[in-house]
Amino acid sequence: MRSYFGRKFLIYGLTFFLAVTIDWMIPRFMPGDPITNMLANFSVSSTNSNAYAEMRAYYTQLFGLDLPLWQQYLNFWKSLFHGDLGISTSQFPTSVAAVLLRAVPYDIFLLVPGILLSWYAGNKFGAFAARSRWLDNTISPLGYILTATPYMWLGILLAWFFGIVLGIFPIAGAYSFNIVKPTLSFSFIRNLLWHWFLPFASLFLVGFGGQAIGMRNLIIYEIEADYSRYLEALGAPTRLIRKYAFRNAILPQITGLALSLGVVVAGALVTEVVFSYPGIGYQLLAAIQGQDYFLIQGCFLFIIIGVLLANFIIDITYIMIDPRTRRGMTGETA
Amino acid sequence: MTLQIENLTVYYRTLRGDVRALEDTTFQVADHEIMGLAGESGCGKTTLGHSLIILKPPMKYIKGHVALDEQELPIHDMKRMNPFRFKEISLIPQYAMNAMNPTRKIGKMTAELLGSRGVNFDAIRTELMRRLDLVNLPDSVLDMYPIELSGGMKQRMVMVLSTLLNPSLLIADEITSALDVSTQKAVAEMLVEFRNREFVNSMIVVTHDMSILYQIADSIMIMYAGQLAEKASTDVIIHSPRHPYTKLLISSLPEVGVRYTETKLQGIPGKTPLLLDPPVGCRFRDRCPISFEKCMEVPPFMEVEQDHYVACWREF
Amino acid sequence: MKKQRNKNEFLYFALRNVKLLIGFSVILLFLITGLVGPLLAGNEPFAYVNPLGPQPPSAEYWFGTTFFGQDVFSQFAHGLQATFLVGILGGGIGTIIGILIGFVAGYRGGIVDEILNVFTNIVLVIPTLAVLLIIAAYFEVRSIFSESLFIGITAWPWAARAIRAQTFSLRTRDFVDLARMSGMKPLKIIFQEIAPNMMSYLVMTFILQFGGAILNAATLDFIGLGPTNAISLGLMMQHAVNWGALQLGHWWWFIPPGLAITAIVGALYTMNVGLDEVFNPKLRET
Amino acid sequence: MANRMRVLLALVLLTVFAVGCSQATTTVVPATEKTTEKPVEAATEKPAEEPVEEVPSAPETFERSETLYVSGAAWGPPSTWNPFQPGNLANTTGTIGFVYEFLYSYDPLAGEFTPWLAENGEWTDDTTFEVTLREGLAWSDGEPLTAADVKYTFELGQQYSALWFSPVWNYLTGVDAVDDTHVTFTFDDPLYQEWDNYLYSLPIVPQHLWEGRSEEDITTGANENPVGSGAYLYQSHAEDRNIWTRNENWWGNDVFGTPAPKNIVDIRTSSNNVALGMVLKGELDLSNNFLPGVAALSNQYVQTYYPQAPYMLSANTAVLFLNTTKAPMDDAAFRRALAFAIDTPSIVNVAYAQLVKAASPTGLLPSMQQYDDQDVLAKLGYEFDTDKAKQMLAAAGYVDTDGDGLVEAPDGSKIELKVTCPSGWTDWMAAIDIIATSAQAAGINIKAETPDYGAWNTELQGGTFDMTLNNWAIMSNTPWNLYNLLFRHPIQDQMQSGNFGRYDNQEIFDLVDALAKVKATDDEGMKAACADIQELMLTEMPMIPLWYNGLWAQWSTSTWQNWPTEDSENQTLPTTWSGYWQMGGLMTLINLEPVPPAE
Repeated sequence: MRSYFGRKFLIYGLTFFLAVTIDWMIPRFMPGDPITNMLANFSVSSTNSNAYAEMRAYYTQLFGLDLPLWQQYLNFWKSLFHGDLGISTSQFPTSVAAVLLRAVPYDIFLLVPGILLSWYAGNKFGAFAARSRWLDNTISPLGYILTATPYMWLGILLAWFFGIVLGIFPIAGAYSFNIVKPTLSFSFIRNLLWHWFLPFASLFLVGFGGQAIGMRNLIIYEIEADYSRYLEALGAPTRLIRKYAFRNAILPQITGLALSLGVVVAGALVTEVVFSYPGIGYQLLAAIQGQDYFLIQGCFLFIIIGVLLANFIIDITYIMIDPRTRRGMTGETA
Repeated sequence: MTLQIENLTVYYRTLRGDVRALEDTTFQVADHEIMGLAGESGCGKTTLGHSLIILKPPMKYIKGHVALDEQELPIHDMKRMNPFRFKEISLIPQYAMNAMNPTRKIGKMTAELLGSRGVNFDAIRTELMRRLDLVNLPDSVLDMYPIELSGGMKQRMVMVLSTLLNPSLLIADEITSALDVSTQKAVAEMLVEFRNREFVNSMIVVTHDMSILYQIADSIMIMYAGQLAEKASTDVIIHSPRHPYTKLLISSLPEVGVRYTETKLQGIPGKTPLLLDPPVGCRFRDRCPISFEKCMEVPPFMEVEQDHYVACWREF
Repeated sequence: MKKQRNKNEFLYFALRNVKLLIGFSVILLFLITGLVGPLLAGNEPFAYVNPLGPQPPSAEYWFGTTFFGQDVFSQFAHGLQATFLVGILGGGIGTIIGILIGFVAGYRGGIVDEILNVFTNIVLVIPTLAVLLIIAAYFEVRSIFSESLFIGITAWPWAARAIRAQTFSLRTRDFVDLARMSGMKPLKIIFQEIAPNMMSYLVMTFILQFGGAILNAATLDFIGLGPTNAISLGLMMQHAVNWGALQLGHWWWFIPPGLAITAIVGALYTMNVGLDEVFNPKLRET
Repeated sequence: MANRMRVLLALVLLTVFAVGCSQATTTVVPATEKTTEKPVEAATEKPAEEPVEEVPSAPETFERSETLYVSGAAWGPPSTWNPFQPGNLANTTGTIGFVYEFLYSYDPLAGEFTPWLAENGEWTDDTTFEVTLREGLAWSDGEPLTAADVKYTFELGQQYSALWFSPVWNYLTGVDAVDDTHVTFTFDDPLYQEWDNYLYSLPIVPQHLWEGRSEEDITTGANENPVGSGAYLYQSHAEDRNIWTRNENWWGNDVFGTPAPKNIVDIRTSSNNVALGMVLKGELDLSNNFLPGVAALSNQYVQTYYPQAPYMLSANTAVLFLNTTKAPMDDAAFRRALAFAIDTPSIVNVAYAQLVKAASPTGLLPSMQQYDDQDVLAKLGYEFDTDKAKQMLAAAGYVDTDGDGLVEAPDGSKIELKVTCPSGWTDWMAAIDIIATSAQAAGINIKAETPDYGAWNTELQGGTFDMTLNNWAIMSNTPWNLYNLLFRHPIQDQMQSGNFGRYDNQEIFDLVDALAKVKATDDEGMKAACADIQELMLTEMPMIPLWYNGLWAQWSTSTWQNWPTEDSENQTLPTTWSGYWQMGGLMTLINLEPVPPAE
């Protein structure tokens, strides 16, 4: 168990180190100069070159880009541990950390239910589809279609149909634009949920399809496993056999969930763009459009940390649920 | 008579036609008899064992009757067969190591299995404990997951589980092949013990391992290419077999106790016939040193002495 | 019994597997459209052929015209080519890297396996899209080839893992032992003894990578990091969205590319399950 | 175990919902505090805001009939309310114009200056400009706005060279607050044309709140909860919105009238596509997004300034810059031939579906057309004419020698050029496609390419491009503004703000400098100076003005009416873009009327 955790932590540590290093490279090795690009956004039609040079020098110093690279790298780690991710250029002078901290709750709000509910419902649906060949041939295709749908395409169709044609859901924002101030009132929360629903639904549906297919495939294999055959030979009813198959298929599905996180996160990014939903994806796109490398950097880092954290939680959950690892037997979870 | 089998024929359905894995089999297993079933792999012994308890595709029932304790077994009907499974006829599978759900505590799994067959776990718990004790398993195994048990423990657990409802017939399929020699011996002895204590009435022990049979079987039946070759008491089969195949088989063993797992018969010219399109008559014909014209007809499985059955024209 | 299985048997089951046939037909239909369509369309994908601007499908313009009066069918057919190209190249690169790493890790075991395993896990955890965003942004001018390359080099980890596990189980089989004892070189063993026995598995891996690459490319295209001077189904969607196709009622511009992606990827997944049933006799039984 | 898992899941979900909700709300509420890195500053300007937050029975939603919903100004989440940060201010439109005000406003449609904070301003001699402020000006915290504030604001530019307006001190020598309402500016060789620009683009800030701030705060601080003198107050903001409320005590209520909307919600959408959806849903009163195809919705869902093409007013000129340091763009004859080869009508009709107008060859906006010299245009103007372009090319020695249908340079070398614009700028991408296609038709081998913005910008400023589009000269009070962009000099390694093609001709630089020094009142002098520039420019053709980008504006009359249109009484700019409030945008709000509720 300890060596198991040791390995995991080593991998997490290395991943984090590598990710942070890649992250650090983003603004420094991009084509074009971040400060030039940032200043290009300032409409400087009546500024003379002197002032421009001064502004340039000022911002270069501000972002520490005048130091030797190794020092910049060390400083990057140092400030990282102080929670300092630099300053956003497109949202100057807001700090990147502040921008991200405001965005993250929306992501949690969207992703966690999206992932968990689609996982839960997808597994149930997949298990149901695997009950018989007839069911499999009639309802499994729904799963294939859903999981093959590009997130943004589905999102835009949902927004168009439910938002514009039927007009029953909003298509932009995290809460209505006529709200004076966000409060913890019931009506505000209802409003939040109302705006949350469509982006959630597009994440949910695609994830649902993938999980359902995964579960269906696993169950089909489990039903053929030795323990199922033994039960059958002893005359156990199909109900019990299916129940066991489901239980055992759940474990690889948990691992599968960890593997699919990257895809879900990608889906969330584009979904937020489609629905103007102010999470990390929305900020990331704004950062890319505004050539804001520091914010891109921050978004990437947050995504990495989020995915690592989720992986860790899934690992722990797996260990808690799988009796084999729980009872101290080491083994690869994933 | 515990088990009476008449003209049982079971094929495997494949693309290129039916594989005639079990042809016209007729034999009996007596009360309290432990019958060993031996033969090369692919001779149909596993097919025979399985068709008695769970005959499902790609296995195909062709004809024949099976009666257990004078009661006809509907082996061709998966559903109607169900009430007999576990209670009247039970199985210790070849894959006993993996036969238990890996994510269920053994006790819970047992309870659920029994519950699903309408047996109250609590009512039978004391008996279960006694039998666990008998096979040297601590009561605590019920609170363990299969992975926490060693191979031998799993094997014994499955033995206890399969026989818990005192079936009339137990089919033990290659139960020792995955175990080391000392464990094999212990397991084999337990089978005898189970019979002696009347947990089971009679047994068919399917195996590659003649030495095990020599140790525990009352009688041995030899199969070749989907047909029965010879059945007699263990002593007779080992010391004075009459069927040419049995003779070759026994003589090819350097000494009793050596396993012949997967090894083909050495020194006998020719190959085992393909069961897709088996030769007419005696299927051992082509390799038989003493074959003659008569062998173009299928020899009957005849009782040539008391309790000694042979299927060879030369013996009649 | 098992030894009697051969290619003919696979073919027999393949031709009777509805999932495989449906999936394959859909792929074939789109592939033919992609290959023949550009010839049928008669218009260049970007040419401003219809002076009336956006028009619904008609006999002249089968899928209608875009906001600018470009032939949607022509774009669709050319876009299909790009989509298949990304799928084959991106999926192919991903599969090849996955196979190499999976084989080596699974066959060599030990410290090599440990290192490759840690490496695989690291790449696995880093979200692909985030990396793709960054790689894509590095390139000033992007082509379908570079896009495929990026997708391929970020998509291989799960394939490597799966193949590693398979190799691991094959490594201890008799025929591999035999080859090893006869002094065969490891690489030769991998490609002559192990690979052929995993062919079905590799084919299925490629199919999944194929579908994944198409979806990844569509996402990249949609957020504006697709090929810079090209047409693909994802770029069509992006253009359609940018020019308010749905809102302005030009559904014929927005629906076909997304539907085609869904159909192609869905068909690939369906094929995959079908193949699974063909290759794995246990799953065939009714 | 199934049950345990279900419970576990439910628990996780519940926590997530709870965390999600509470997080979302609690982080949004004190958003201003979170971004505050200098709490001291927030404290200094806080009092004005406090009462609004404290009212317990405040309504939860804005009254629809009192609220104006707009979009299209912000291209990113709001981040700064510092009136001296021109770039990022776009995301908090209203910081200048609503909160901070100017001495003058300028109406580009009428070409007139209107005194704003100033009551009057005049040149008493060639180097002295005297401003008289209005009586009763006040900051929204109640303090009076005086000449000292004006002096303080201008002098910030003298003190901190990082501020964008510091170059004014190249010719401004002193600012003197004579008394509370009189300011005297003294100059040394003033650029009159530029000075006029400062009058309506330099926001005046309150000395009493800014005095103690550090250089960093002043130049780069976010200035949360801004206190100004204008018609609207900062109410709140979130990632996707800025909310402003009317300043009921605004000094201008009696002078200009009270703006009709009590609240203004400025919405930032992640794409124009979302804005279009909101327009269709009737959730936006005014959208200043570029919505292609809006012509199809015009007069039905939305109204536009012109009921027919071009629908939109013109806002700036899209110019094709040619890199004159590279062959063959270093040849004026080639450049002029290219001007005839480009199919501008198709750009207007196809790429923009008639939402824009073709540009005058002089590049000046329609509002500046009095400075177009008609004689020069008649002699040197150009229009799309492929045949003429071919003739001109042939005459200059550009002929097709290898028979591939494309001309070679006089020295026989192949011509392969690229026209670029940033990837994702969809309308321009369509435009450069048309440029390339039509140039090909005339025999010039040009291909369209769309690099990423960063790469494009590096090429633009470093001068490594072949030809590229740019439109950075915005609507203004003087033609000098455009020509200053086109002929920015001296030529440097990096050309950040104009003359990207590095056209190096002292003669035209002198002409532009001469224009800068013509007094704004000297209309004839300006026309003459412009004519000289235009003649040389059209002869040399160092860049090619192609079309006017529109002042994108589409509005609904469901809640608000009396919008400015071609035929309306009020001719003001219907825009919310930052920097346009003092160019008539605010007057548009003042002229708005609520639609009476249907009986």
